[in-house]
Amino acid sequence: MSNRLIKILVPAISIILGLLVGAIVMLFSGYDPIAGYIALWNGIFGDSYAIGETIRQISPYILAGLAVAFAFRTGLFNIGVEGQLMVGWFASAYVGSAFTLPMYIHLPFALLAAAAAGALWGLIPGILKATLRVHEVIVTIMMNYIALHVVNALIKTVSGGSYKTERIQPTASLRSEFLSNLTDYSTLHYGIFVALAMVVVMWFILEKTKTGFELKSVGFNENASQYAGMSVKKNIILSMLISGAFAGLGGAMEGLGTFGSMTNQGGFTGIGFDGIAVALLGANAPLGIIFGASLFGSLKYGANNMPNAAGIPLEIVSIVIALIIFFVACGYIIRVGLQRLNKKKEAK
Amino acid sequence: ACGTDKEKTTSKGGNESEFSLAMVTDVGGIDDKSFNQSAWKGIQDFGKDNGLSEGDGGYAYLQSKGEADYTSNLNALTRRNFDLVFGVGFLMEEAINTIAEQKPETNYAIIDGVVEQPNVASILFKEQEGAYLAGVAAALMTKSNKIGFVGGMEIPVIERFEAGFVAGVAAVNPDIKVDVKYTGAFDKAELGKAEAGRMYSSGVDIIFHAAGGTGNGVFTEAKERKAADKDAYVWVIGVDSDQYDEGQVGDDNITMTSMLKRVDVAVQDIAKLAKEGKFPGGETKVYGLQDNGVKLADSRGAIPDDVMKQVEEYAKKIADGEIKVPEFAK
Amino acid sequence: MSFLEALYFIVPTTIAYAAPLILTAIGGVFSERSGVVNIGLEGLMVMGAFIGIVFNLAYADVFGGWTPWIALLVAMFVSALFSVMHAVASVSFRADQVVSGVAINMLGIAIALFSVKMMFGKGQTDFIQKKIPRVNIPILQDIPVIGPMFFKSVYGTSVLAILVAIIAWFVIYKTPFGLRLRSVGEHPMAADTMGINVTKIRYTAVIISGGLAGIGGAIYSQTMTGDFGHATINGQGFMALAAMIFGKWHPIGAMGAALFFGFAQALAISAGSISFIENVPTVYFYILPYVLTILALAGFIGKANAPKANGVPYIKGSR
Amino acid sequence: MEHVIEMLNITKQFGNFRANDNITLQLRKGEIHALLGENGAGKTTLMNVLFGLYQPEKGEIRVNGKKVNVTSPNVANDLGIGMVHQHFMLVENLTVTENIILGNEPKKMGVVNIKDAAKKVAEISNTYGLNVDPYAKIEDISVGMQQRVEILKTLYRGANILIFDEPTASLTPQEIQELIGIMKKLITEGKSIILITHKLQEIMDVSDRVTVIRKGQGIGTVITSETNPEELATLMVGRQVTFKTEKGPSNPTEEVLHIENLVVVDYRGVEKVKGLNLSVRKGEIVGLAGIDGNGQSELIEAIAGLRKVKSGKITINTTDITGLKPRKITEAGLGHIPQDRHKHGLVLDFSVGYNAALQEYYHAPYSKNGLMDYDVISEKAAKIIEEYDVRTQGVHELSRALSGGNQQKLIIGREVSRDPDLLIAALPTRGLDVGAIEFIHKRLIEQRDKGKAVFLISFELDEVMNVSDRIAVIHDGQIVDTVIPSETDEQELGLLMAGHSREEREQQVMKEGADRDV
Ligand SMILES: Nc1ncnc2c1ncn2[C@@H]1O[C@H](COP(=O)(O)OP(=O)(O)OP(=O)(O)O)[C@@H](O)[C@H]1O
Ligand SMILES: Nc1ncnc2c1ncn2[C@@H]1O[C@H](COP(=O)(O)OP(=O)(O)OP(=O)(O)O)[C@@H](O)[C@H]1O
Ligand SMILES: [Mg+2]
Ligand SMILES: [Mg+2]
Repeated sequence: MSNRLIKILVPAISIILGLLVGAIVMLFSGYDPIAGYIALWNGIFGDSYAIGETIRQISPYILAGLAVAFAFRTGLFNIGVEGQLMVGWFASAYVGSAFTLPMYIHLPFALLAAAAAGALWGLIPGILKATLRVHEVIVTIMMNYIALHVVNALIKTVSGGSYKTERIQPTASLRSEFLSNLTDYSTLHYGIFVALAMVVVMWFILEKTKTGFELKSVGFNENASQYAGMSVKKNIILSMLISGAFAGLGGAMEGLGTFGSMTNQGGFTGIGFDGIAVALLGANAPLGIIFGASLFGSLKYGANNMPNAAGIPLEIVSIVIALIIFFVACGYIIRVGLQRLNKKKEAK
Repeated sequence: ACGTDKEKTTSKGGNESEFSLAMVTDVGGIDDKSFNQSAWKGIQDFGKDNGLSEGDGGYAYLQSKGEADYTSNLNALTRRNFDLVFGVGFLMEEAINTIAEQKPETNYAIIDGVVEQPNVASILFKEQEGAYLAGVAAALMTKSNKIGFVGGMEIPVIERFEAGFVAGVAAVNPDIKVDVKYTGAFDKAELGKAEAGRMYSSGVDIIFHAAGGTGNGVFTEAKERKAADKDAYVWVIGVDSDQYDEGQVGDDNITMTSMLKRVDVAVQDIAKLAKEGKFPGGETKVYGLQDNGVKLADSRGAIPDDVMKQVEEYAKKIADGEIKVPEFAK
Repeated sequence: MSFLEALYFIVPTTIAYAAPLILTAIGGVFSERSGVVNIGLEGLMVMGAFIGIVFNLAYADVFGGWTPWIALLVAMFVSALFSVMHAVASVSFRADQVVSGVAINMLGIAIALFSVKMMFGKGQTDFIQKKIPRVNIPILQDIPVIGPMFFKSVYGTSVLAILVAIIAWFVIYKTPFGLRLRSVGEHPMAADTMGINVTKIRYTAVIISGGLAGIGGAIYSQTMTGDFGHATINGQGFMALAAMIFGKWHPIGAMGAALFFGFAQALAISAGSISFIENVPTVYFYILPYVLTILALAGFIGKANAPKANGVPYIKGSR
Repeated sequence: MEHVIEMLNITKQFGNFRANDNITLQLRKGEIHALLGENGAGKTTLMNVLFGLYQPEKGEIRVNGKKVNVTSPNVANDLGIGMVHQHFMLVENLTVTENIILGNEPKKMGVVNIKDAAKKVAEISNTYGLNVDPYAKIEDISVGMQQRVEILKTLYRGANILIFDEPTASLTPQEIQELIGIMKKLITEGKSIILITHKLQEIMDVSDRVTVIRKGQGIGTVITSETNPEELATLMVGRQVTFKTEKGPSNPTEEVLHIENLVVVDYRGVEKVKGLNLSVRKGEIVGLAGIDGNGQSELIEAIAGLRKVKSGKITINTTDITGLKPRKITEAGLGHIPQDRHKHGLVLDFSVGYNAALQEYYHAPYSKNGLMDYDVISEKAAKIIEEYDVRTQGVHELSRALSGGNQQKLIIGREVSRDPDLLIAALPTRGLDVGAIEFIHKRLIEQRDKGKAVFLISFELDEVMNVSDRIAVIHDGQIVDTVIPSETDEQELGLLMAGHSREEREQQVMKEGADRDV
């Protein structure tokens, strides 16, 4: 078995194991797992509408995953993607609605605003970490709550006391008649292309640029990087900035694509926290994140079909997702198992 | 909807007389002890009354896990050919607006929101009227002349509760100050509890909450005080559904009453109209005291009859239009 | 509110708010001191909160007033059992501990909600009737000023939390187990050459963290909400994680940090009712606790050093 | 002769690689037995087998003639085997006593009885003249004391057979002398010792017999008194090794490094460099001799821009670099082989190729317009690998997988290939075998001969004496004197390092002469 094959087999086996345990849980709870999984499958791929919605759901997951992964690659744990995403969402919705501009300016402007807002939210923990060595995990957790309340207050302010921002202008919208029609009126929008473009951007920054070289170096060894003439502070701040910008764009997926506005948030969207799982499922690598986000997005969206098509509670899918992540984490033991199997085969 | 769509469409085409309805919940789910639950109850009751069964062609619901699910859930139900689809909660305005445009042949109704489309009926409630009565009751029952209001997030619906409640208290006794506090969240029981603790400590004896899960904390605080001291005079007024069960402390109960929002009544009403072919598309129906849309729950004796009588007088005046309850908080 | 009245409110509120966090954060201290990162605290708390409520509902008739206390024990037991998953993954299977922690978080809430659906046929449980009572501590409550602040209508669980913090300090810094725990988290190979079973210590530590987080969750649900639903545990685990780091991986420090969070929260609530600042937009009060935490960290805490081997699986013979 | 330990035909395999191939080693009671071999020859592996950290594939171990099965360090402890590891096995934030009793804690009612333990530690410490503070934290004590703590750990457990794996690699000459004294004392107590070291002189000084291994295979055991360093080196490397580094006379020209009244403080804010003056010229190697802790680290870090200068001035090639960023200093002409190769020298999780470019990645041809050119970097890395004999699987291998010696060669290659005007080499040969040391010394001299300035910091007087053209002696943050190697001896250097001035020394010599006359 080649290394590459094993790399592909490990997540595949994790998924199968997750589904298997999920099936056992369903059996014991008196549900029909086959019907359940058929419903799940149809929920994801059943028709063009489902496919459209699934892809739409994947876009913000990709960006949230990129945000978490990017910080991870520089040795930082950004639990604040949730908050960064929310301020990005708000910024995009605000810029999208408050200005009247031609599309080729308006849409990039709104996207940029989202990225900038997210970056700003990442900047604060970045600066505190770089200058005062304050642990970024605490600050980002706190910044999430601050984002939640600040965004809600801002929505109220800019909307003149309402609970939602005004609808964005069509010139700022990521919505696409074409994609929507293609998928039978789903809310699929151009955001997926933005997300995929950002995957390329992350790959490019890390693998091709000088900045990427520095970011990775600082992530692995601050002392040696300083010795090599890099500014550790600058790179920590930059990393949080870029990470926040990805997260902010994730918010723009909602603000300019899925919803076209922002309503008062009763709690966290969860996308940011799921981003941690997405990033780690994808081993913090750009391509891996597409895989992680697709898995996550499809299972989450497809799950909606299980209660009505098979009468199975939604929560069972959450159990399955969690189990898959758990098994991916245990990849080492799966790898060992595969290698043993391989040896036996070779021996024969 | 696994490949059943097409055959359904055909079977449906030949069977016009059947009437089916469904709803999309918001994140609360059909057992949220609040308006989702109430809406589902309305749909179930209508189904029973009309001999429908749960499932396609009868009645059904889909639960949303987040805002992102609204559109797809509405869409799914539309594809399953329900004649009337309810969206529960103002957050669904946008989604209903979009789908109503895409699917003009289906009828939709939105609860707590307004959507201006010919195939959408908008359902609003005069929460302020119910809250007004709660305020009257509280003002009549208070011994300390201090009353509290704990809100969740500062959104228009909750502000209507506040406005009505404060006006109701003032109508009885303008000198009573209502301690109004928002916690900024519907899901932080510890904040509701701490806020209630502060209010009760400062002499407040009755708190009206409109704070969802945060309100659980208000109940908890009141119950603890009651448990510690059987003679403590602490009360909570519940919201949306009858929260009597929440208030049980041993043999005592600290739920004074609850302000009911009869989403079930409204749902049945609209469904009936639709079935009779009189669907109020493009209209906004506002359910107030008069329409049985809001009212106070049975206090199970917590409010003495003489007080109840006075409350009913106010209710009558509101219903008659003699009292205009303000919609916005100052 | 007068100053003293404010204190009479702030101090007990602080302690009540902090209690679940203290226990959970100390759980985190145990786990991370042994070198196992535990961001699964949230999921472990969820499990504890859920079990606490379910047990309380089921056995209130049997155990009467003792029910909530026994529920704490049962929650501890079940969460500890649940945390074995994290231990197996992190210690034996060399998993990425953050991934495993995330899985624990998702699994905790999913299992709890699924079970609630199965048992109650709805999204949340019923309300418990046997709650953890607040008691006045005899004699002490009569001390002027201090009495009403610390000894009037306190939760037994708050006392428990503070006791646990002290016991944890004692265990970690005074007992052979604590010495071994600290060495395993700093330099597992050194510990190994001294004949210490790194795996065993790490398992024990993770299981302790599960147990403590379980109690933390059960305290929360039995003192704050009285029922269990999807929003019952809603970020408290992450706050506990923050408290653990804030407290520099020290049990007393973690307790201090949790109390600080509680204090900031109570301060925000009482500040909101001071009349001369009534016109300040509420959002400032909502964010006050979090801003205060960041300021405190930036102001006088500075760098916190995690245990050196935290997050690194120990592989025998590797260098 | 009685053997306390017999390791017979031991084979230990990592994957397909044989680290130990049929090696036999027999330790007599009461002897110091040296184990000698190049870096990566398999010495540590063999000892780890004895200590129970690894299980051998083949062979058997006998203790006092009885066959044993050492399955874990616990078993080794029970058999009276103690090991002082090559990389210290100490928990830095625990105290000396805590480290020593770990895993074997004296208890009183379930509580660790630190007081009793500390007393016992102090007792043992006194018996063997180890001089450690039982309550000090490991992170606060010197490397020498840490070493002694490691020894105490084994003694506390009553070990009779002690394994010392390169105990002297990071010790100062004084500390080495102390250690040798301790070892001799242990022998008189009836203990037996296996000693691993790359320093042949130490072997000659203390050991009774030497077992040599090469590339995992046993070459044989010789009696120390019947051999000499040259023979040992040849046995070990398999070819002739020159010891006295050959070099021509130096021709120093202009000044490259100039330091004036430099004051630097350490991380606690304590002044460590106190008004130091120094100059290094083109075409010479200046050695800095001194006892560890006299300001060497702070001095180097200040020159490299890694530590703030409190006052004073440093210039490189007429550029005032005081307070400049490391990058600017590098550009002013500094090359730096850092003291701690893992902390500063390498990003261990980067490939060999990336590390080869660590100082130059930011400019052409390695990167242009913000984009990296990894092809050029790989080419350069391949060149370094070839020229500096870095043994690695290739440019893509992680630096972590390289042995210490090869990591060091990679760093030296990187720094020297940039052709800096000033090359600072801090402890460049620590832990390396004689072959590698020879190689590195040659490179340093080559730089000098090309007209570059070289500044060598070392704790080994041998090295300083052999390689430098001038020796600056540092004591208490100041250069107390500068001497020419051919005009001095180790004794004089030792006195200077201890803070005595040359005049004092002369007086002392005179006095001694006078005493003799009387
Ligand atoms: N954990 C390991 N996994 C794989 N191979 C190893 C491991 N440890 C050692 N080796 C291999 O065994 C060989 C011998 O290593 P060892 O550490 O015993 O050398 P050494 O003689 O102690 O060298 P030095 O003098 O530099 O300390 C190495 O060249 C390496 O290839
Ligand atoms: N985990 C490992 N897996 C594979 N090979 C390893 C591992 N650890 C070490 N090695 C190999 O072991 C050999 C010796 O390693 P070691 O660290 O003992 O080097 P060294 O020459 O002794 O270094 P130092 O000078 O720092 O003592 C190297 O060739 C290295 O590649
Ligand atoms: Mg070595
Ligand atoms: Mg070695």
